[in-house]
Amino acid sequence: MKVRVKLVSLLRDAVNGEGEVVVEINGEKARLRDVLEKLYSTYPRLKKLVEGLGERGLGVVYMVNGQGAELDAEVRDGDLVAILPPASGGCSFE
Amino acid sequence: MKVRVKLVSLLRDAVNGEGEVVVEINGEKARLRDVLEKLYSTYPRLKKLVEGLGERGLGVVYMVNGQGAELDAEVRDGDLVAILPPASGGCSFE
Amino acid sequence: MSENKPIIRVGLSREPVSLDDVAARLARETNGFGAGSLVVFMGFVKGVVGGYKVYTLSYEAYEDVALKKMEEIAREEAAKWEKTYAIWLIHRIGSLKPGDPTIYVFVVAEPRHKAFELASRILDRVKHEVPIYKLEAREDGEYWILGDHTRVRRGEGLQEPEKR
Amino acid sequence: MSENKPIIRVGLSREPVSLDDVAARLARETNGFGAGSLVVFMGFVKGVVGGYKVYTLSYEAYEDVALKKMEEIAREEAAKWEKTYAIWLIHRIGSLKPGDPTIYVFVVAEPRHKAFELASRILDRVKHEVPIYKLEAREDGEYWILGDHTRVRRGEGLQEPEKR
Repeated sequence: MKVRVKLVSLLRDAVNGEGEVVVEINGEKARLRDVLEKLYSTYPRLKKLVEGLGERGLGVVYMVNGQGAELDAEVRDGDLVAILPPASGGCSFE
Repeated sequence: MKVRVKLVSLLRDAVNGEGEVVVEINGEKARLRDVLEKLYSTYPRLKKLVEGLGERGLGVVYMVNGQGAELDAEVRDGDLVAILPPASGGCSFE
Repeated sequence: MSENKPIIRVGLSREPVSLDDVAARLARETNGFGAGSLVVFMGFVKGVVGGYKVYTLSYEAYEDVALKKMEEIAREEAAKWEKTYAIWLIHRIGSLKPGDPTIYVFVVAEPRHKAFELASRILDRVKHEVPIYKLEAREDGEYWILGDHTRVRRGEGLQEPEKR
Repeated sequence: MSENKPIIRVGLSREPVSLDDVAARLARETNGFGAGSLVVFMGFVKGVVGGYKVYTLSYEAYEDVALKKMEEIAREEAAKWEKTYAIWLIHRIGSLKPGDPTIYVFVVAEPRHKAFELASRILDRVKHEVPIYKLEAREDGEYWILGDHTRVRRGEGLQEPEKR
């Protein structure tokens, strides 16, 4: 299965400026955490950034197909995942 | 001496729509109350209106040459008196 | 950077004012001081008041005193908050129709909540302290508006309109 | 008079918006319901931040979610106050220069202090809840802006700018 992952702001810089990257995983579905793990293995700098933001109280929000999602959410072939840092001028959006 | 009296809004209606009336008084100076008394003797409807407004908590403000003035203020030949009801959307201006 | 000295302008106008022109000018003249927040209040004539259709709302000002008082309000309010960059007040005079702008308050200040607070307070003061008078012509007659809530039927002593 | 159903509009725009067009349209469409108070907030790019000169401020949005969230905020806030007649939100995206408008909030509501209150609260919510991101290019480098106050130097992990 293939999942698109949308990245914005400084997270996009951490994947070489690509606004959208494709993550491939074996099987027909997966948990969001598996998608992220795969993504982070390709882009360790992205992982470090996301963790660093969390430590500063700037935790990211995950979305699957435009809806807020937890790490154990189910993700299927063709889904669109987004990793969103806090908005500029704000703290959270869900 | 001659004094001009400026009237606005419903007070102007009470002097037959004239925005400015001239009051003549013997002598070189007078108190504001004398000017008003003379004015009210010519326009008794104006007096009734001013009193009626006062009874409703809409007391008028007197000005001489653009400055707030009390009834015993001195008025001289050529001065401009104004009788101002409360502003529309307000209660007082001094 | 030179020191911030707030822009203060007041006016009475028979014509509508271009919000775009004023906004662009204020943004251009204040961004160099670190300003980024403009609050605008635009009042406009209501088409219906108390259930009655409004035809026109006519404004007259005791002009010299009105302008002096508007400028005084703007200066006093600007002085209360250091990061006030601009206050521009324009009141319309003349006969206006429903939907026509009646008053404009422009405030540039930081942070943004201060700009809202200033604009709101300035508007209240202008409405209460500046000698500007309204005559409302509506389907049930003509009314002078006095103070915050009083309507007096034109030409009939101090008779108030009937409630609908 | 038909029942008041508030006008709700949201948008992301690469171009500036005409305040005059929107204001005239809202005044025209709402005065018949008894509205007469429009509050506008226009944010614009600051020319100086933290003592450093700003060159550009670039906005990007996670567009679908941003629009959905803006509409949700407008609807929720309109529902909180019956005499809300219009809420119109537009956020700019793209690369902007000092003085350029960045965001527009239009609120028509009665009485006027409610219009100020609504505009202020909506603005706060848009800034906090809508996925829109800024990159600030200024004389000491390029910074991503995150959350309320955090600036992160572009391309260097999570390094913050030096205070001036």
